[in-house]
Amino acid sequence: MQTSLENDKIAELKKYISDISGKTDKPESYLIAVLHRAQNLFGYLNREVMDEIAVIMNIPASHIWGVATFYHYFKLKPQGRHSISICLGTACYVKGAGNILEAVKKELGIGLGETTEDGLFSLHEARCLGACGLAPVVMIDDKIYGELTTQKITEIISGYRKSNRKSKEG
Amino acid sequence: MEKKTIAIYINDKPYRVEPEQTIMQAADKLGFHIPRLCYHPKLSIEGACRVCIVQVEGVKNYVASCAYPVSDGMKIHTNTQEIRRARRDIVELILDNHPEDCHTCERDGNCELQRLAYSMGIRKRHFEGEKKNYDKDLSSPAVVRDPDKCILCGRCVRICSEIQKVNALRQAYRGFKTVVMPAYNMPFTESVCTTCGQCINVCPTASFVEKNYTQELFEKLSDKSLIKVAQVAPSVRAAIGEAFGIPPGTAKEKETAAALKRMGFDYVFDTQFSADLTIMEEASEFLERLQGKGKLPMITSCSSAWMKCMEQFYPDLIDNISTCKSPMSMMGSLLKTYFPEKIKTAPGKIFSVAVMCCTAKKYEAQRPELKINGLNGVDIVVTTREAAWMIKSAGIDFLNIKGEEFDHPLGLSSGAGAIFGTTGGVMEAAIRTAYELYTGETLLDIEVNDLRGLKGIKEGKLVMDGKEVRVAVAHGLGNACDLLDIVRKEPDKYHFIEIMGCPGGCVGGGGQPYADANSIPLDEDCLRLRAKALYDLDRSRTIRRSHENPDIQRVYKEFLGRPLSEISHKILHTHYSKKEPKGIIPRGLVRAR
Amino acid sequence: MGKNKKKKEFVITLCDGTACIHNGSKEIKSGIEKQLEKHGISESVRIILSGCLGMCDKGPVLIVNPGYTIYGRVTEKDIPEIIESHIIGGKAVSRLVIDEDHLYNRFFRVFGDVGFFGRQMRITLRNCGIIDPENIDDYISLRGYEAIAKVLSDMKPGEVIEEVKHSGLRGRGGAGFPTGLKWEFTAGQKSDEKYVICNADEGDPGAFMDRSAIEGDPHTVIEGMIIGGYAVGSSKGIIYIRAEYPLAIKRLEKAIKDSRRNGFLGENIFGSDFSFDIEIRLGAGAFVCGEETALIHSIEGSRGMPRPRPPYPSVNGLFGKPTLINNVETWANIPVIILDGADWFRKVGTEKSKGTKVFALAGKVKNTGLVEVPMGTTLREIIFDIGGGIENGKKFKAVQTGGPSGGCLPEKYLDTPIDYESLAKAGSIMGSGGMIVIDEDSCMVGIAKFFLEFTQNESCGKCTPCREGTKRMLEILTRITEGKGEEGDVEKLERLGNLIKKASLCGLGQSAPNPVLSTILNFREEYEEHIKDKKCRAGECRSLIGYEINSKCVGCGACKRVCPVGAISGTPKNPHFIDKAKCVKCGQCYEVCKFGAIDKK
Amino acid sequence: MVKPLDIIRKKRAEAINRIVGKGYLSTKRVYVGMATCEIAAGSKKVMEVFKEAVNKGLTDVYLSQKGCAGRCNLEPTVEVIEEGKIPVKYGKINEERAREIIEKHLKGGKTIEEWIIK
Repeated sequence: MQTSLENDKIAELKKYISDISGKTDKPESYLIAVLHRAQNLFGYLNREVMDEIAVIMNIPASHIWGVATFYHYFKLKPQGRHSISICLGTACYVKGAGNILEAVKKELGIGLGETTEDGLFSLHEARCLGACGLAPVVMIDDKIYGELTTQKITEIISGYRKSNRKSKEG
Repeated sequence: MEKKTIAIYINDKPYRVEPEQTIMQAADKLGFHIPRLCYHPKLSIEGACRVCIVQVEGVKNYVASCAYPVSDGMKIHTNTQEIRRARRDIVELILDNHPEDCHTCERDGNCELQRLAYSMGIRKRHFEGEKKNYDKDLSSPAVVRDPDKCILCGRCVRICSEIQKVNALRQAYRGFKTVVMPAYNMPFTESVCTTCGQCINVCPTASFVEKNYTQELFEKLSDKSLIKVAQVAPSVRAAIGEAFGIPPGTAKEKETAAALKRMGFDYVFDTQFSADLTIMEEASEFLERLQGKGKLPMITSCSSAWMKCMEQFYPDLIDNISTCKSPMSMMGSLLKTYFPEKIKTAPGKIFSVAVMCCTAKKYEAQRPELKINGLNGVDIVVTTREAAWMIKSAGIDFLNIKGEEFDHPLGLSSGAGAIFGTTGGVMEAAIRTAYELYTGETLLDIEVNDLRGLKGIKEGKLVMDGKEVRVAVAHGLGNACDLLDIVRKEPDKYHFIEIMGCPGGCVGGGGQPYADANSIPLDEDCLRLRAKALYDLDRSRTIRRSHENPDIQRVYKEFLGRPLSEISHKILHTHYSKKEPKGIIPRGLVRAR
Repeated sequence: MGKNKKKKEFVITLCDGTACIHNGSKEIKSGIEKQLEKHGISESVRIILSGCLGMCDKGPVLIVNPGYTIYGRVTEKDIPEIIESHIIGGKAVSRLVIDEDHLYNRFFRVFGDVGFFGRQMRITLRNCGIIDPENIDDYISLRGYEAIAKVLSDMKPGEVIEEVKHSGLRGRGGAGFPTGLKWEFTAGQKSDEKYVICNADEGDPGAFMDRSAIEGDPHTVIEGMIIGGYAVGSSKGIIYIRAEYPLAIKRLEKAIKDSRRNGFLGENIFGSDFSFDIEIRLGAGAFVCGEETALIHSIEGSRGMPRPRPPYPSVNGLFGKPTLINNVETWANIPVIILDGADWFRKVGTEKSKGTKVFALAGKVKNTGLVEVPMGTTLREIIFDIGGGIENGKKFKAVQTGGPSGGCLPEKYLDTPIDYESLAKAGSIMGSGGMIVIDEDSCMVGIAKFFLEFTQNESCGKCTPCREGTKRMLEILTRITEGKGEEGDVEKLERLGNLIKKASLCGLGQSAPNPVLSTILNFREEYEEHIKDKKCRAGECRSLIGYEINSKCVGCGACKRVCPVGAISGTPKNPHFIDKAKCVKCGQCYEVCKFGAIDKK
Repeated sequence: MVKPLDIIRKKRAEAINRIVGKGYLSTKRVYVGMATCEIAAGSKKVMEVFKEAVNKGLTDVYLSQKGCAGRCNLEPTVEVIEEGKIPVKYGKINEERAREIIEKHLKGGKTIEEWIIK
């Protein structure tokens, strides 16, 4: 079953690329858009997907690798179920984002760019989420939590843990 | 007509220069050598190292002279105390993130960074801190990558993408963590790297070097139970002198043979001999194909980097490739068959060494399909650089050595064998023989000037008995790819194509001596002079056509029978297969950054 | 009652431009003050002076807020009537009201929020917060797409460029290059294809003007780009936007679609022979892509590494074609300049910096938010009048402008009028508009380190000074904050900083040392304290602080319970003690103590 | 050829008509801030409350969204513009407060002073 799903995704990616190629004489310039799409489909950019893109788009794999590693947005490893982004923008920094980061690291037992062993959380830094008025803020998946204290964020994380346990049991 | 000029001032002195050039170009012509590192005249402008900065009045920041155009009235300062200090600090910053192992580094004494640091007068260090720390990639039989020594000038990336168009290398990650690597940081040997070694040629440090076999070879040379046999590629003799301070352009043929014998080789043979042999087989194969037996255009197969490139990127053209082994491997085959028979010994006793201008030959020597009765035709390949080092290390006075002839029965070569080492040479040699085999008449005007020189793709026409034969020649994998893209579109355009993987052909191989302090790697003048040394050798020979070589005639008489005979096919020909290393892709777009 | 009184609060903004002073605005001010005193309502009316409001021909001008009633050609004699009728009676004096039909006016008519908005002048953000950004009708109803219609009806491309040049508009992305000149260069290139790019890769940590502008009023940017395309002869526009802004992207996509459907984008716009379309390209998390050439490489599908200039993008840009790149805020000014005219626009601002600038005001300030003020407004006005001053009664220490490329300015620069030149003179930059207020609780070495960490992390790695130099600077700063600073470290920072500034390839490197150099310039003593005395006066550098229990301790034991390493000892109701050897300086005791009995030293 | 300026004038008239058609001329207009920052502060839920009220029969109210006006620390913001009155802008509105605004202000005609941004 797993494989057929993957094949579906590959097919979708192929279609995305061929749609682009139909619209432009410079399809290779859409590499970043294609990588966005691929990450969207597969959760991260693995080597097989990048190889596939290389062949379809006729772009050297080394180039794709160079691009994928250049941009922080692209993830090269499987990600946890929830992505926690600690905003380290200036406003958050002066309001103590550093302490929030330390607390989260301690709580999860992982560093930036890492994923917890249970596969539940991945930890990232963000440079300004544009919610400076609520500083310090943390984004979990696409929800923003603002005006945090170390205690609040720990509670929020345990909340996620709990609801996950529940959904598992349920 | 007088050329338009503009006025510029360098260090307060007025000069008139042509417009539309960079400050560096103008300064070079006026005798101001601005220090530089990432710049290479054949590659796109990177502007990354910032070593070539100068001050321009009215411009707030320093400008990179390699990239900044001159303009009328521009006042440039190349050597103020301020700019000297800035440059020195920049080079210091590079050193701060570079291993301090000059004494044990392969490029000690031959390193651009070392020379630069010396010329900057760096005597103290101020900013030491964390250094990069990565593993060396020793996976490839030919090229070693050591990211710790990389200073990120990007020359390797540019030559690999712009000149060779292989795109094996790219900068990955960013900032302080930037590393030059193949896709997915996979081992070199699994990547699309063709092992051409041009990255080594242009690397200013020892971040890229060939896999060094010199110690292993010294071991074997002292093994009394083996019969040690060397073969020497044509372009080795055209360049080895440079490693000893002799200016480019002088062939050191007999000196090389003499030095290798003194080093401990029992026999020193000539790859030019097997080049002649290659011509016999290849010309015959071509004529067969011309008569309808096999695909046209036929494409030469001497260049190992090109073979890997073709198998990866042009597998659709496999049937167009000549089945002939390269001269090195033909020699290897004879060394494990004909030669032991001749001296009445077991093939396994023969230790076969090839001295090559080429790093890719190290890769070729390991190809399993080239084995002869289970033995490698060539056991070790050393480059011109390694050979020169061994000669020095063994205490042999190369500059004053008395030359010696190559040994028989595999040492005699024609002029045609000599020019194998330069672009167009294989085609020229093949024409000399093919014409005679086809028409039965001797080709008198044997110097084919259309196929000589450093133009990327050269074309020629030959009429044999009223039949027009269209030939083409490309050197450097990038040009080769361009030519083959034409072939893909117009399969009937040419009959015969010669391809050499390196710029200038083998004379520009990845194993040739490093540029000295006053020149740049792959300098075109240097390539031309090396080629000239080979053309001079050709002219100096009384025998200039492969089929006239008496040793060749003898080997056919005694062993092979005739070209394309059964035994020829068995030991001198090979086959190719589509290669798909992991992460490989059809050759794609080429971009500099 | 107190509340009611508050409700009647008014702000009278008095134009204090040269022309209005000439026409007697000083006298009017004292006149108002007298009248207010007479009626005993001085408390509920604030008078503020503003820079030129751009209505010099109708001066002296005063504006009464809320309601944004503009009175023109006011004389001293009119004052009593205005106070009695409007302020007390709630009825405007209609004979003096001038109906300036400037685009930005509507914003203030809607807002009753006088303290915050009274000092502002909303040109770029004129529609932000008052229209539904997802409804093109809202935009059209406020003269949206009239500017491009006007251009296509009456103006030749050259005339458009002249107008933009004449307006004095300068690039709002940071460097302040004259926008009109950029247009002229691009227009002057002969090419079969040209590109117009909107740089929306807002990456400054602490800046969100572009996000807000696009989310609040996407059509303005689109209209600006269409006008730009017409002026320089391009038919293809690209908006390069951060992938981190999904809502902005969504709104842009919708806006482009709606605009196309209305015939404002696409073939033969408004039935003319001018065609122009826009597509969106996403960034992928690289700050350096805000640099023009890096941005171009990114759109081309490559690593976002800058290249040396010249050639400039106006000559050799995207796909090697002439390319016009402006940032979001710059584009948003264009329709205003076209409709209200360059003559009007150039009246706003200072001599060399025209118009307004948007700032993202954040940090330790009461009112955080987005403010748009005329150039020439002082930092003090922004931070204290609009921003309401420092939070929690703390002391102002510095204001950081220009994000990671800018500098930290101490109190003595508070009266610096904001324009490109004055900020540069003070040692900072305008930048794209981040403005972070720093109070006494923040360590300036720590702030410098924070910004350098950012640029070091965002360096593309191409050129040596930026790649290697910022790393070394960061190492030095780190050891200073850890109490391992050495004599001579500040000098090393200066030496490296100046080198990186002058020798780097692109703007990122050239400005990366600014936060460090400006803090050394203005707060050198803090650096010295860290290095020599091993002290951090803000108490932020953990390695340099220690906790002690003072005589206020009542022995409640809260600190003892919370200490994770058992460094606190003591018996109930007796003063406790911290064992410094065991203390890991986590600060939890400090946070938990209700009696102020723990000192951070 | 019809001049572009004439086209846009016509389009503007149409646009205004459409807005009016949606109820713009109601005596009360309610705008909920819906930018990233506002949404982060919880404005989506606030919007839901107002939508629900309108769906459930709250009349004479024109409900719309808008971008960020810049009052970051007071978000989510809700603005009520009432005919003949000075517009008010409420700060830090949550679902509960939204319901109260509906009851007291929109239905009861009384502004809630302590939430108004001054």
